[in-house]
Amino acid sequence: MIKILFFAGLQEEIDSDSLMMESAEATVQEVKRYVQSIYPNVDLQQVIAAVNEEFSNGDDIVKSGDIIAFLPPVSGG
Amino acid sequence: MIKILFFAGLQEEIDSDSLMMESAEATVQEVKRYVQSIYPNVDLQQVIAAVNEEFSNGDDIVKSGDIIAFLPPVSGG
Amino acid sequence: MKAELFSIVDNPIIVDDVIQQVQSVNAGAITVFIGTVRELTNGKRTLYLEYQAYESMAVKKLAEIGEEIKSKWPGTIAAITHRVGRLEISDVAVVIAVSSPHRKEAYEANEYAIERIKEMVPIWKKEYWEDGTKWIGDQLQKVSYE
Amino acid sequence: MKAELFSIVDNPIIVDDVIQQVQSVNAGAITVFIGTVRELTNGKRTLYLEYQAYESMAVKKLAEIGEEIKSKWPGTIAAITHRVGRLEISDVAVVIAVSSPHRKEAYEANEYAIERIKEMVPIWKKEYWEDGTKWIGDQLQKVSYE
Repeated sequence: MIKILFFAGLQEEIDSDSLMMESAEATVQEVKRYVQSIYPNVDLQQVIAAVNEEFSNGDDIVKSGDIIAFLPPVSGG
Repeated sequence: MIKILFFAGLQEEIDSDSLMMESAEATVQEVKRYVQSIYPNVDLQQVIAAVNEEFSNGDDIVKSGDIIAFLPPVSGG
Repeated sequence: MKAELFSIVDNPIIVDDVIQQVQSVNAGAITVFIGTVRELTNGKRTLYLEYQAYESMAVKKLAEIGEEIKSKWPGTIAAITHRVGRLEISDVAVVIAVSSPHRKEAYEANEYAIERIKEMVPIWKKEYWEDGTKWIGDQLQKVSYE
Repeated sequence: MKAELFSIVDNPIIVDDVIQQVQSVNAGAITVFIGTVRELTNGKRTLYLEYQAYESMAVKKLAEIGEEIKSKWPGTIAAITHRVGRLEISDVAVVIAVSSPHRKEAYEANEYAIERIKEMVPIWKKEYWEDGTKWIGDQLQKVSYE
């Protein structure tokens, strides 16, 4: 089980702050595609992913028990 | 009468915070020479003068009723 | 009851508490940055704000900024507190305090801290105006995804 | 009972009082500089300090610095309080607060203020060490006499 977290505008669009993915292992990009498949209307283009509280790349591996957070785009400081 | 003020180390050396000079008008340099004549051992070389709370030059005129302050040298911030 | 040097709180920040955390007999200078809620931005009136953080990660990133500062400016001590939840106009959203033997380092390290917060700390704010709302991040999100 | 924006005091400075003076609904950033009495300077231990000011001139010069800041960084508000008399280690000697809609100006104006204080405000400090004393100025005394 991989735990997926959503924040800010993304959390509001999805109307939930988290989601579980039944998978032993997946790349960040695979998790993203999974979220996109469940919420097809949500724009994840600009989203940054953090795996276990560290910024990550699309190729990074997420394992069961990990927490992946989707950090939505922002429009400046 | 011109009022002369001393501060910090200069005030301690002179052992007084002020001095009156019986003069209707004098340049800053003349006031300085007057102080030097009364306190020959005090080093006024590095001293800055302020006339009525404004920094002044040696040629500036001090009139009776004015206050001239001798601001001692300092050794950094 | 010494508070954490780097924290996310949901109640009003006492500026002096953050300053106390960096005090030291070796400090000759303390710089403080206070980010407050401003009423007007580009002529548009804000009614209030709501801050949200990915709290555990935000605290970790704040502490990382503290480590960066310690290694870039040896002898400095930094403390950062960021508030989340609903904030009214003039409320304090973030306080950064840096102490240092000398002032130059205290200014530099403080400004570095707020820049890094906006780059790498997962905190967002939602602006509430009379005619709508919008989520705006503190992050510049220089890290690109994919 | 609004205190003066620029003042010399002979009792402890409440940092928060100085901050309050620059608060504004237009402020998004407040920077604060706190000059404290440091124990060690170049390895030498300070026991305590004594500050002396040419008070009326010092207040006037502090206000001039405030005017300079207002014209260089429009929209900023500055307040400066400097303490005189005997100060112990860690005591606050000077507090500079600057508010601004945006942070960059608040940092710049604050650092400008402390530099100008050291250049043109007639305040001196006397260091008391175990083996002696010495008057040291806040002024750089760039103005030359004669």
